[in-house]
Amino acid sequence: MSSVPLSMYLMLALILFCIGLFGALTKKNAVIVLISIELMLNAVNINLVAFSKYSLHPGLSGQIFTLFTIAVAAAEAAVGLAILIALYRNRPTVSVDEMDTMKH
Amino acid sequence: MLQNAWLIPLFPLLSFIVLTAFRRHTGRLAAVIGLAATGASLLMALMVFAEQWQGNSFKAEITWLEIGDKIITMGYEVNPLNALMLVIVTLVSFLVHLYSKGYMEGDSRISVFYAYLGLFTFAMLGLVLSPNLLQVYIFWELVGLGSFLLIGYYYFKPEAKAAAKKAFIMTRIGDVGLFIGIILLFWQTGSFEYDEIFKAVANQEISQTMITLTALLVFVGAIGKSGQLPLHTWLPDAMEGPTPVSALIHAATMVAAGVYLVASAFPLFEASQTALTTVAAVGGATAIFAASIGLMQKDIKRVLAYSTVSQLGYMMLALGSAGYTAGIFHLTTHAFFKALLFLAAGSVIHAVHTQNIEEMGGLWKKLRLTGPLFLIGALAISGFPLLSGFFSKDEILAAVYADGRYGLFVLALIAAFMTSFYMFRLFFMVFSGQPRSKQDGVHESGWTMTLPMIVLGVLAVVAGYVNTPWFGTFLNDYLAQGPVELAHEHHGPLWIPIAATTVSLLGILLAYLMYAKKSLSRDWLSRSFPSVSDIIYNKWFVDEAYEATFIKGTKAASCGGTLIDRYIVEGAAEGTVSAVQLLAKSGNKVQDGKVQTYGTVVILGLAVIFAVVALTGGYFS
Amino acid sequence: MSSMLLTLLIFSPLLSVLILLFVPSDDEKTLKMTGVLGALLPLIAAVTAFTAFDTAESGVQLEEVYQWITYEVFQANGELNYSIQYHIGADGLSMILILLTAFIAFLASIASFSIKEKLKSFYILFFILELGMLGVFSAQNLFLFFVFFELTLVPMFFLIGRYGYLNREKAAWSFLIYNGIGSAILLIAFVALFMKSGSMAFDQLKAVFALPEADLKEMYLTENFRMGILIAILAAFAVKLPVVPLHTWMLRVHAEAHPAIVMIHSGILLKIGAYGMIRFGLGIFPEEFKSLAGVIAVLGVVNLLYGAFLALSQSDMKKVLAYSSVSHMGIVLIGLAALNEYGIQGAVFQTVSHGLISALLFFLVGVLYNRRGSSQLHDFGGLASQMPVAAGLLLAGGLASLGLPGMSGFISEFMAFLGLFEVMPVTAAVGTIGLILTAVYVLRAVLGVTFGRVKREGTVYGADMTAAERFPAFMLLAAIIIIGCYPALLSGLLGATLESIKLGLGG
Amino acid sequence: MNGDMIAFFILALCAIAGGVMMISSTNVVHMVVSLIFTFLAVAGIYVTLSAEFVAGVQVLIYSGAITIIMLFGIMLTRHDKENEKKTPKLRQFAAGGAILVFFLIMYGKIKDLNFPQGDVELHVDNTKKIGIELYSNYVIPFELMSVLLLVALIGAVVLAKKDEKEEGGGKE
Repeated sequence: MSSVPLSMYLMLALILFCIGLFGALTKKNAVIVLISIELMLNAVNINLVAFSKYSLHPGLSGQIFTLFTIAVAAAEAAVGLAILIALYRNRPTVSVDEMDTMKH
Repeated sequence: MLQNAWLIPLFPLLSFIVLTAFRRHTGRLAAVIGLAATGASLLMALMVFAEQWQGNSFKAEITWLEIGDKIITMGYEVNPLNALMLVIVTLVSFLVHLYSKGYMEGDSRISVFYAYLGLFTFAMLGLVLSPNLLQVYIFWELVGLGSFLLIGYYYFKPEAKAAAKKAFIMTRIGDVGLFIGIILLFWQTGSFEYDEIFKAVANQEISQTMITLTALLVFVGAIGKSGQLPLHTWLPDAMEGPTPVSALIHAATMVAAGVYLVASAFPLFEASQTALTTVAAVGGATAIFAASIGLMQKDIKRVLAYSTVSQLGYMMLALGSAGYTAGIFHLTTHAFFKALLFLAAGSVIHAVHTQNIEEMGGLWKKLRLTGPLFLIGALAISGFPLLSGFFSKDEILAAVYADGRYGLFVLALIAAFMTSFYMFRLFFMVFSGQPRSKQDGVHESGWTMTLPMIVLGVLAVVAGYVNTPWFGTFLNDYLAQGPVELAHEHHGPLWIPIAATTVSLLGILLAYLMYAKKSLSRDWLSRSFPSVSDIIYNKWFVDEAYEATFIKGTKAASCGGTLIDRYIVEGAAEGTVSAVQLLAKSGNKVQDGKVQTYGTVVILGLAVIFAVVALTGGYFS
Repeated sequence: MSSMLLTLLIFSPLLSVLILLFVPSDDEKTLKMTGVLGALLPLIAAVTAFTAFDTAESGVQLEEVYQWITYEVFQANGELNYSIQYHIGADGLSMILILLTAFIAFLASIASFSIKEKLKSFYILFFILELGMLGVFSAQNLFLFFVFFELTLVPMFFLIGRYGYLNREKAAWSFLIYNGIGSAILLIAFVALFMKSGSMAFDQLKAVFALPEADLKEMYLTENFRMGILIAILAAFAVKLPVVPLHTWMLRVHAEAHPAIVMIHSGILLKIGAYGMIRFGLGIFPEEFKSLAGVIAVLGVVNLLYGAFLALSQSDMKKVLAYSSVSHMGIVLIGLAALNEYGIQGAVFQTVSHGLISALLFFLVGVLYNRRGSSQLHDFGGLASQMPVAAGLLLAGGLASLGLPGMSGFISEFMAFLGLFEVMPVTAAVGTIGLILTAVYVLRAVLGVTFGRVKREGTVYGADMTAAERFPAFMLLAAIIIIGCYPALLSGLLGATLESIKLGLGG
Repeated sequence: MNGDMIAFFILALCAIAGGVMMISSTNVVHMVVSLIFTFLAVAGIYVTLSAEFVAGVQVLIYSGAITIIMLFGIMLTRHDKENEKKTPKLRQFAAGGAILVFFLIMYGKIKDLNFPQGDVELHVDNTKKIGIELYSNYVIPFELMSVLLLVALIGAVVLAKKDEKEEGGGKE
């Protein structure tokens, strides 16, 4: 059986999550922002799978939850990109900084 | 009868209520209502006095307020001292009511005047009947209210307004002293009752310092009410009120309340030598100080007012010298002859319509009744032999001499000299010589005005015989029955009355030479010592000094406070507001519509919360 | 039926609100009548409640308890059952203030006749306000208290902002912000208390904090925690009272709001501050309150003197009265700081007496303002000649305010100082200077208006007070004099309640 | 240091390296490619965690589908470097700082966290077991998920479709 401690997995997930978060907050390009969000979701998935193995009540729930997350992530990616395209058509840019209609 | 003594103050109260409620409808009836009420009070007071004379005392109380385990009562008490005071107050009040009917004739607000008089009489009688200090304080203030209202009776005159305000505030300063004194006594003895307090003092349950302190604080109250130094300035100004009011309140009754208070709390004072000395010293100083001012005043009522202050100082001096009877005795005689003098002065003013004595003169022939009556009063106050003032003054001088404060004794003698001088200066200037201004239609007043003067004139002559070294000391024996077992009799050496008489006769003589015969120049003093006369003429600049210090100081503090309020307190609030606005503006910048900025702020907030929780360990840990 | 008495009393103004909804807003006469009758209703209910009240009993009476909100919380030290009840009742203190509220609200409804516009919404807000005030005084748990407390803020905000004078909106905002901050602090304190002790009912809280020190430690109710909560509560009510330097909002409200509103505000709403301090400060944290007594006494004296000094140089009558309120509230603090029966009774008397006196004075100022269009002192003078009744009432009110014996103000001043002299004679002695200053500023203002000559020729002020104006004024004056002459009326009601507070203080 | 550990470290290193490359790269296509790298490494991690099925799904969906969608997105939009302004420094620092604090605190909290490994044999018949679970316990969420995907599909099509009228209006 695996001898890698749980904290290692959590640490990896944490690092990936932080990278994704940083990207989502600082990158200009909307596509990259979406990709960063995918990275964050991945980090969460690692946690879920890790906990499904290492926990007081191990079981498949974590893995199944991960599957659902992946499905939602796929849907999100599709819709997100569709919105992006729609936006791009109105205003030919993908820079997040110029999407500030919320201000008005 | 004694049980029903509580009715005595109620008649004037009733008159006050009726006259206030039916102000519009009473009209000329007002005087009748007032007279009926005070007449009833006078009758009852006489009956009470008669019964009391046989040696009965009475005290009744009801619970007024319960606080915790302490019960504060209200009630009334009849003892020798206050039975006497009852008669004096009701008598003078009745006479003044009668006199006012003539004097105030034609005033449209006559019913208000009588209502105020009723209120005052009620309060004064209540004060006299009070068995405990709290009740004394309550009526003490109400008396002040009556005085305030009557001084301000001519409300449209700015002087009257100022005088009323001054009277209230100056006496209020004294009252606060009394207030503190009463409270301290309560905490020392657990009661407001005279009896309990005296018992505690006698049993030495209170420390000596506390006795002195409370006695002095009570005395501060008396200083305010009786116009003693340094709170005397309101009393001369109070002459802005109608003259009958001056006679009743500012000569005979209210201002004597201070003396009465010290007398009724006498055991407290006697337990502290310091307190007695203070009382005597203040009294003596006031006596000569006020007398000196009286020498140069030009307003007939102001001369009398300073004379009142001076005579009250005399009474205080007597009490301070342990001359209990002497003080009360002088209070009684003074009530009569000073009321007489004021009423006579009112009669003069009524006749000539001026108060300035420089404009009077030669009235002796025109006012055939007022003139002699004024003379009787002046003689009585000067201590002319065989008149009432002679005996009471003699008593005071004997008491002071016996007490051994020879400095004060000399002061008292000088004051006596000044008294007779200024009284006769007044008399000669008003009645002798030729008129100094045009006087048309000067005639004697009607019977309502002269009758009270005659009654008081008679009393001013005979009142002295209640306590003389020759016929017996009735008053002393009478007062000795009271709870205050301190009515000492002082028989000074024979030379004292002789000296006093000589001094006052000298004063009369000097006045005669200066103002009637004019063989001495009237203004040698102002010519030879201009600065001295200037100081005296301006009343020692006391008012000005107060103006410059206390009033200016208070005003400055008030303005300073306003500035603090506006700029510091309000400024702090405004500062907070602008700080918040600044914060809001900078927060506004974050709301730039960009998702990533919002996200950053959210993460920042999360980080802060995490940091706080991690560092402090959380609220519930 | 009698068990519902207090609820009926509190919610009786709602009936008038309902009726008012159906009255057309231009029918002034009906509106006024509904307003007055509607305000009479709670007064009748309050008097009925008073007759059902047993003055000899010390506890809370006329109690009503219904379960309201319940939930459970798991905590480290086990399961805690939180429950909030609808719990109202009245002890002597509450009863007095309820009566005062109903009385002054009734008179204020008459005083509102001078409002010409938006009368309908005025009365609706007015009755909601009255509901809140009655509720505040009869609530028996923190939650209910807070709900009613907030309920007074909102209508008051609109009443100030819509019906006042020139700068009324600013005044309304000041009111809302200061009081909002106050109630936020209060809310935090209440919630903290609730979370730690698991109860919101006054009597349970009282019982909890009377436990021995060790038990309190067990519940994490440390000394610091208790002191912190007490200070928070006192601070919240200090805004309401108000205590210097948190008083500026009150000046604005008094200067800008309509007189009828100021009557209510100065007469009752300020008293919530005093009530809160007594109920929560003294009632729940007696021990901690004791250790703060010195500070409170000093604050009281500062309030007294500060208000008095500033009242001295104001040129606006309303400002004079506002500062005099600051000054008089100092006496409440002085009485509380004494921590004996005398002082506390004095403080309660002062709340009642100042309620009546300031209502009277503000009402009169309103009457004068209607006549003259100004409340500046220099616009007045010689009132006595043209409006003798108004002048007489103003003088009487002024005298009551400066503590003339025979009127209610004296009793409260006297008892508060009597109490404080026992424990802190020097502080109290400094405070007595305030008594002199009070006389000075009251006379300055009152004599300035009534005495002297009329500033302009002719009939400047118009007719003397009408019957509708005289009625509230004379009622108030009568109440002032009755309490002043026979204070046992009030103290009888209070006696038993004070006894229980005294027990809390440990003798 | 056994085999598991070695495998974990290599995979973790790949994942983190991919992430860092994605962040630091300037070319959009490079970014996506480095992300594929990460996704694959994560799939490997799943395998070490006895989740073969999830690993497979990860490869199919993330490395396959989502990456392709992203590439399409990139191709359909314009990306001139000159046009791109720099992110404000302040925000970058604020975000970086906040994330650092977050990281450190979380690190402190999970550093010593360890649960004993359960004795359930997750890797045995993993796919079968997941299938059984999905169609028994989780059947409702599963069906809901299909609805979600359908909605997303239709939504994406509607959003991305060229709207003739709007185009003609020329309105912002």
